[in-house]
Amino acid sequence: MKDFCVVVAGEAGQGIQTVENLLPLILKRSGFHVFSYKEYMSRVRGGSNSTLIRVSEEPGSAFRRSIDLLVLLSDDIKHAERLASRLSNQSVILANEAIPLPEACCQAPLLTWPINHLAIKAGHKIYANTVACGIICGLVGVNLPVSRQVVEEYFASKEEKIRRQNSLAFELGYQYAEQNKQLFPLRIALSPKEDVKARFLLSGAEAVALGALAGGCNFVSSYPMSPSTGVLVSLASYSRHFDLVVEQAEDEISAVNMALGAWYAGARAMVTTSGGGFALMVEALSLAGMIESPLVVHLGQRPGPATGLPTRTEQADLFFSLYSGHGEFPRVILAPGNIEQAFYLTHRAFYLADKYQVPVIILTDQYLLDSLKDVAALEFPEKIEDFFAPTEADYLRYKITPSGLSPRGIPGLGRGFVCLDSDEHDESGRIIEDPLLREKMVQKRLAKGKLVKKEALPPELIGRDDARFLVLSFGSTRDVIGEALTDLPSVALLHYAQLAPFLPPPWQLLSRARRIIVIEGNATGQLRQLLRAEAGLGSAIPLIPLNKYDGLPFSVEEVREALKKIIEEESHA
Amino acid sequence: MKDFCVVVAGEAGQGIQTVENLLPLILKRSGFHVFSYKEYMSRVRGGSNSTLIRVSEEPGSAFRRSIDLLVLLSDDIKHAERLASRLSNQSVILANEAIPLPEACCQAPLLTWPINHLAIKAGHKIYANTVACGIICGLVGVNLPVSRQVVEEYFASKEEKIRRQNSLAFELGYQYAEQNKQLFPLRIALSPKEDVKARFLLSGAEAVALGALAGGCNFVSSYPMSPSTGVLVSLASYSRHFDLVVEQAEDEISAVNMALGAWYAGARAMVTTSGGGFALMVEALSLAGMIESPLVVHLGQRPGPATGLPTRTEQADLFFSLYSGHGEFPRVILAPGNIEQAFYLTHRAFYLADKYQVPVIILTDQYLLDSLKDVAALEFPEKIEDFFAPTEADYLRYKITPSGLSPRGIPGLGRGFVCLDSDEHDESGRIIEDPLLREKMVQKRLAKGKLVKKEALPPELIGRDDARFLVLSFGSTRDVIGEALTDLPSVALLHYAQLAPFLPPPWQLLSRARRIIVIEGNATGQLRQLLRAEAGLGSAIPLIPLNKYDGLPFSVEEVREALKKIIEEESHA
Amino acid sequence: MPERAENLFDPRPVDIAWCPGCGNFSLRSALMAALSELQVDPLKLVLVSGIGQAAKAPQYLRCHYFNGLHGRSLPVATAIKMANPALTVIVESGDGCIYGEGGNHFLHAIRRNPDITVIVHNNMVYGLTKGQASPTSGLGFRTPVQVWGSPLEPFNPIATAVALNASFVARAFTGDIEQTKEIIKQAIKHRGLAVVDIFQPCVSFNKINTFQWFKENTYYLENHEPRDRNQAFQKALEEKPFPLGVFYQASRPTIEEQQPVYRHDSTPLFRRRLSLEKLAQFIAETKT
Amino acid sequence: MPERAENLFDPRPVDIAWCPGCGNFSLRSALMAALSELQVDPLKLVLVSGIGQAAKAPQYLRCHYFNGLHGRSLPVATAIKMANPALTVIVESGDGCIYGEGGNHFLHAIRRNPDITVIVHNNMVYGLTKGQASPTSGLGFRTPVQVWGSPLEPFNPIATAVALNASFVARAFTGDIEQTKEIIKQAIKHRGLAVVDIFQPCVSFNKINTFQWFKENTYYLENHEPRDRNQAFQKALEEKPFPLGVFYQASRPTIEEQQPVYRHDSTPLFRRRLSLEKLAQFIAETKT
Ligand SMILES: Cc1ncc(C[n+]2csc(CCOP(=O)(O)OP(=O)(O)O)c2C)c(N)n1
Ligand SMILES: Cc1ncc(C[n+]2csc(CCOP(=O)(O)OP(=O)(O)O)c2C)c(N)n1
Ligand code: SF4
Ligand code: SF4
Ligand SMILES: [Mg+2]
Ligand SMILES: [Mg+2]
Repeated sequence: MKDFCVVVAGEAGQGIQTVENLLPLILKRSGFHVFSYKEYMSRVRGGSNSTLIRVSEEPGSAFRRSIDLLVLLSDDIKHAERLASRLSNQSVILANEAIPLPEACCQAPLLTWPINHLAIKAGHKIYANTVACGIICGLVGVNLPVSRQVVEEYFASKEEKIRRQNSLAFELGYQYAEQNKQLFPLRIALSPKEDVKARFLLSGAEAVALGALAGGCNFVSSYPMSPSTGVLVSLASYSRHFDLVVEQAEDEISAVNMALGAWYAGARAMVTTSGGGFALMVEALSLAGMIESPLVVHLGQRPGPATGLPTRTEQADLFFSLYSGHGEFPRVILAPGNIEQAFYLTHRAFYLADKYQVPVIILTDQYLLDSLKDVAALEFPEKIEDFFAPTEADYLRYKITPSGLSPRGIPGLGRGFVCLDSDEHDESGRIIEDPLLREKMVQKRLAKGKLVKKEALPPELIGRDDARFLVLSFGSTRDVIGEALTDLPSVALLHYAQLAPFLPPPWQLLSRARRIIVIEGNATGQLRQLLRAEAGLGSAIPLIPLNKYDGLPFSVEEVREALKKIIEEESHA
Repeated sequence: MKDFCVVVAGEAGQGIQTVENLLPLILKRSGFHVFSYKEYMSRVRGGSNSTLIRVSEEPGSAFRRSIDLLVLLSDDIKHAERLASRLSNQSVILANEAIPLPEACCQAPLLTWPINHLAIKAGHKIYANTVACGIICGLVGVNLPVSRQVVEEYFASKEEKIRRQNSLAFELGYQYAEQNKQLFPLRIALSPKEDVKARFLLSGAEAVALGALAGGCNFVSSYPMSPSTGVLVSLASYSRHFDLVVEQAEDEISAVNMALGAWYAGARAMVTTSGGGFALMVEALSLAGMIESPLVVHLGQRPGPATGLPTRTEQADLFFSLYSGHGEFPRVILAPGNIEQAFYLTHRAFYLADKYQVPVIILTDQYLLDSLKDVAALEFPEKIEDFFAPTEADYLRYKITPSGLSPRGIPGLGRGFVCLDSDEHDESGRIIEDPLLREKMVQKRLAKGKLVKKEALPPELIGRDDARFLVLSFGSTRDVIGEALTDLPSVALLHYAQLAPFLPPPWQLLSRARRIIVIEGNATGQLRQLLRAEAGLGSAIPLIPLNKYDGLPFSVEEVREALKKIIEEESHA
Repeated sequence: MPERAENLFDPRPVDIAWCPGCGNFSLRSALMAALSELQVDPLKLVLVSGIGQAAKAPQYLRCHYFNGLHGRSLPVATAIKMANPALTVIVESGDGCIYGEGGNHFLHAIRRNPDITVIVHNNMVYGLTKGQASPTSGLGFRTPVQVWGSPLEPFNPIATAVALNASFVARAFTGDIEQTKEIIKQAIKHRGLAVVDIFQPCVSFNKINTFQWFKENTYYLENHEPRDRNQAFQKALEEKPFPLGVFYQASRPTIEEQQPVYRHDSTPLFRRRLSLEKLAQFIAETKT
Repeated sequence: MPERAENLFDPRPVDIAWCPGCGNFSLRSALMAALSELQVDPLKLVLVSGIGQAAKAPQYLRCHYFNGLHGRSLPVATAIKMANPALTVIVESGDGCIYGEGGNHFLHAIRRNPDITVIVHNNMVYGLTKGQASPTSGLGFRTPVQVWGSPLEPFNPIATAVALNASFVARAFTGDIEQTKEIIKQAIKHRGLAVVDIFQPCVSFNKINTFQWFKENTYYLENHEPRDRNQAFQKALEEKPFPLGVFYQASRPTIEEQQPVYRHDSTPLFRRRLSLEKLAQFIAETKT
């Protein structure tokens, strides 16, 4: 087994978060590639949460449905019940005691190892989570000294007793697993690789936050909202090390208006939110369009409408981000395909926002934000460029220029006045109602859309350029589809990491494809509709939809199965 | 001259509003068809405002650019300057004294009549507006006793002196015009028609407000915002006569959440707003989608982005209304083509919202709302139907049914509990996170979209069904284009009064058309894009755009000219 | 024998998503007891909430509820009361929901004075989103977002409500179910908008304002004249210990009773329907 | 000779869109005089406003301005001050804008206490949208929307600001340019958020609260101790006549001075740039 997928499940409050943070770090430091994703409920205690950890010899993993090992931290059968469909006779369930498993899980052998007993031995039942970490590390066969060090580091800020007992719990779990490995039905034969150790272990949320720093972000004003809060929390913690103003606003309206005020005064500001919070920001998005202010909005999608499923994933806010805000103005929408892109596109967002004086939306989702994996290197910008400039006494904020771009001044730098008006205005920023001037100003603003299009990222082709089956997708599905394709040489993926301005798919690819499949995490097929509207797709060759909207991410398996079915049907056609 | 177009211009505060209200009423009561439209600035005093009044023998007029008679209430030349491009040597300018006209207006003869003198004679200079009304009525030759009566009615609530002096001012103006008619260069030969007298004189705003009443509206919560405030003001005045709760909210968020609370408790609620206010409502729009609440939103468009041009017109919020709100849920968008449709579609909005438990947006604009005309009859609903029902003890608000529709109960009617949740929920309205149930609930909500599509209004064909030139448009442009077409038998108009759910244009029409022109009051061509996305248009035959975004409405003349050019080009092609 | 709910407002067993030890449980008990003792008819009772841990409360009661958007419970509740004054309407939500996201509605709902009860679970933290500062968090409160400690003046809901001339302003503490119940009863009985801010320890995310802390830092008002607005304000400024009880009460007309539609006829809107004949006649009379 | 502006803040002739006789003109004069006397550098001055008649004010001054959305001036101004504490930041907008649409920001900006001045043109009406009730409109105020007269308790900005512990709270009346100027000067000099509510007659839409009415219904505070919060509250409740002057003043740290970025270094953000090397190193150290 070169790819080991373990899920640890239990109730909120049982310390799954420790597993989630500790295990990947140990595994990566020991030289294993690791990917993790958390599935958790919108509650603080109880319910049923789980974290998935994939350990593999290959980098760049994605969400797999099928579970090799399920570790239950609780004897409540609801956890196994919830995950039953992802277990098979190839899976193993590890629990503290013989619990009456739901029928659906019965294929998978149940192994009872004394998790709680070991925890109590270490000092308290609550260390069951750390014992579980030890067991998993023992099974994978990670380097024990490395593990010990990580465990110590991880609990370093706790009081001595807790530190000691956690270390012991880990040790006991590790030893137990080592000693009983022969009883474990699966053969995990993963070999560590030296180069993994130097890789960065990052969550999607951290990648966005670090990307913001790489874009020069020095002001973040936001209101907490799952799943975007991780970005705010990460930035807040970075404020210990970098010059960064972090302000929790009273509401999202305040947050985004603060960001505009900050840009006006020369800062580089971002807000982070989810759909419901973004809904409250769209008036200000339109304001950014009118006053030609840069703005960076991170929009972490979750299933809607309304409060929906706060801690689950979906890709249903594409149209909302594309068309929200009254009136017409250009905008940029970037949708990172994975954690590396989350870093890269977030600093790019700052660059584009500043250079073209437009709002930029970074469209992620809970799946991307709450995933964690090791990445080789991060693509930094060459430099952090500021596009504002000192003003002269005759400065005109909205000077009409051939390109549509007027030099952006800021108050306190230069001899001119920087005057912004949310009403239609003249070059100086003063309110006007003249139809001819209005027309010019509309044209000026929209002209920037054409400029920024010149720097738009084309969709990325993964696979052969003469593939018979072409998949189109956007955002966080990139690596899941990418992995599904490794077995399917006749399929290629054309992945959109930028949705606005939108570049149509190259016609060569389209013309060679027998079937075009659009995979997206929503019910109505928004990318599909966009492809129709922007590229005229769907009239000649129909677009085959593959949609998911149950709150869970696409899995490698379900994408692979669906594509196989399409390939098969085509061969019969 | 069977169609007389007079514009009265002056500063805000000079009583143009009196002209606007008084003159159409006199004209209509005298048996003339009348259309009026106001162009005013976003200020209370000063600036340059004007009102256009078209008097004609035919019903159903629309905005005409070219002015027959320009009456200046002020000797500031800025008014003539602003309107210069709409004057020709066929026009007459009437002013109090010989003012130095801007060169651009010089073609039009200037007539100086002693407006101020007559006003002073009547009691005060401020009666210049009433004198002007009298003059215009004298020129048109309206029935004097009718006029007198309307003037008296109009000022009835004022104190005796003001009443008397206004009557006198009107009389003096009327007499002066009658006596000096032969000096007036234009021959106005309009004959009154008896049947006009019984017609209703309505503004767009009044039509929406009355339509709301006809839909059973009994609760309106809103925040003032041009150009939608007229609807709120009208409803407030109707609350003297009908059972209607009118609440001015602290902000638009409150307004729309109040409306949802009111529907929940069994009321029939509406909000009225413009783009910027609507932006603040989109979170609640998504809530309406999730809790499956009826909701009626009147969105009176004005030019954006942001504050834009508060008192001008545009059609740029089509996409915003179509795609706003996070997550996916069905909605209805109705865009009345004229004042009659504003009445009809507003009560239809209540019917559809209630029946299908969806939000309905009525998309108008400043042009439609601030126009006034006489209409023959209004299309009433057969009855005002309530779709809620008494509940049983085992009532489930979100019962899954084959159609997707669950019977809507209200608290206090029946023995069941009515429980709404903005989170994803089960049939009883309690929060859930189960993926399978989530999927079902998404399907249930979206199924209603298919149901409501069955009652969607198809686009309306005006003209021959084998026209060589087909114009597509939506909303308030209907009658302007309609009038432009009267001279152009080879052109037909396919007008959309419903944008969502959207019915594609009949292919027979499309296939017969040599040229397809899309006329819309925005810069980016939103209807054009919708036609591409929803009907695949634009790939075979290109869509010729005719857009306007300077804040002014399309005029009959400019539409006619543009179409003529297209016809001509085609004949050369 | 089927399990029987002890209290009329206790639904059949539900999975309550709160943490063991959370003050919300006591608040729920106090509310259910208050409702029972006042003999409120569950079928005439509407609970309105926003989003948050506190805002889940209506889900755990037998009643009608509208569990709407974060911050937006007050306009919803006001409109329900205006559309049907016969209903008993109670808002229940968190300090973040009502004083943070919903602050503007707090100001203006108090000005409107609908006859509703507003119960604020004040745990001085954002619970559901895992522990950021709320408007009532103390100066220097540290969280993963407020890594340097919150620098904002804590919001004083009692003083603000008194400044707004709220017609009933009280504070309770979940540590005393009996008194909390009594205060809630008074609030429900009060005619007009009643603000009840309830100290509620959050065991998971507020390690400063714990049960013990609240116990040590509160006392009950005595010899206090709740009709005296200035005295109420003075008391409202007191901190550590914070007074509990009814700070202020005033008689003010409610928004619903001032609606012209209800002046002569209290029939709720849903039982009235506009006459299309009357409308046609109105148009004919006024628009020709 | 070219026309010369009398005051440094008076731009070359502009078309002022206010109605003749409007109180806004006096307020503008008072503000310009205050700025001159305080020798504020126009190039360091930022005016922030929302939308409304009052909110047009910055357009008629020589200064930087951010004329943003209706109701949203306070977060913009707060952020400007936090991004560049060297600027003098003044918010100027209407009663509807700041207390109505922007009410939540009023609450929370006061809690933050940035060193800005908030001038509210209080004409007790919505001017720009042609005369609907504003939060400060009196009970029974009739308008085309409030056809039955407003039934809402008028918002008392002074009492509310005192309840929120605003660090400076004052009221002025445009009828007295000299005193208005003095109060504005104190407000600008004050370190922290200064609320200045200014009675301003709207000649077009408020026929109740006219110049005469304000004149007859106001008086200047005397022997008042602005450091006494309870006394300030008592005075804030006084009506007809309404006291004018400084009600309350307190020393509170500002939000910007509490930002870690400014603790040891007052350089505005725009003059600092993150080092990509440091970032790369940080990532290498913390994420491997
Ligand atoms: C518009 C919007 N913004 C943010 C959120 C995320 N959110 C949900 S609950 C909550 C705060 C909860 O705090 P509080 O109201 O004090 O309730 P508690 O959980 O402490 O009981 C937040 C920020 C949301 N659901 N909607
Ligand atoms: C979101 C939004 N809602 C409504 C409006 C319309 N609007 C513009 S100004 C205004 C009220 C103005 O009143 P106030 O703030 O008191 O200023 P005044 O005109 O009286 O000086 C309103 C409602 C708007 N521009 N934006
Ligand atoms: S997080 Fe806090 S408030 Fe929420 S249930 Fe747990 S203890 Fe209670
Ligand atoms: S409407 Fe009122 S506030 Fe506005 S300028 Fe005129 S008088 Fe002043
Ligand atoms: Mg809380
Ligand atoms: Mg005002």
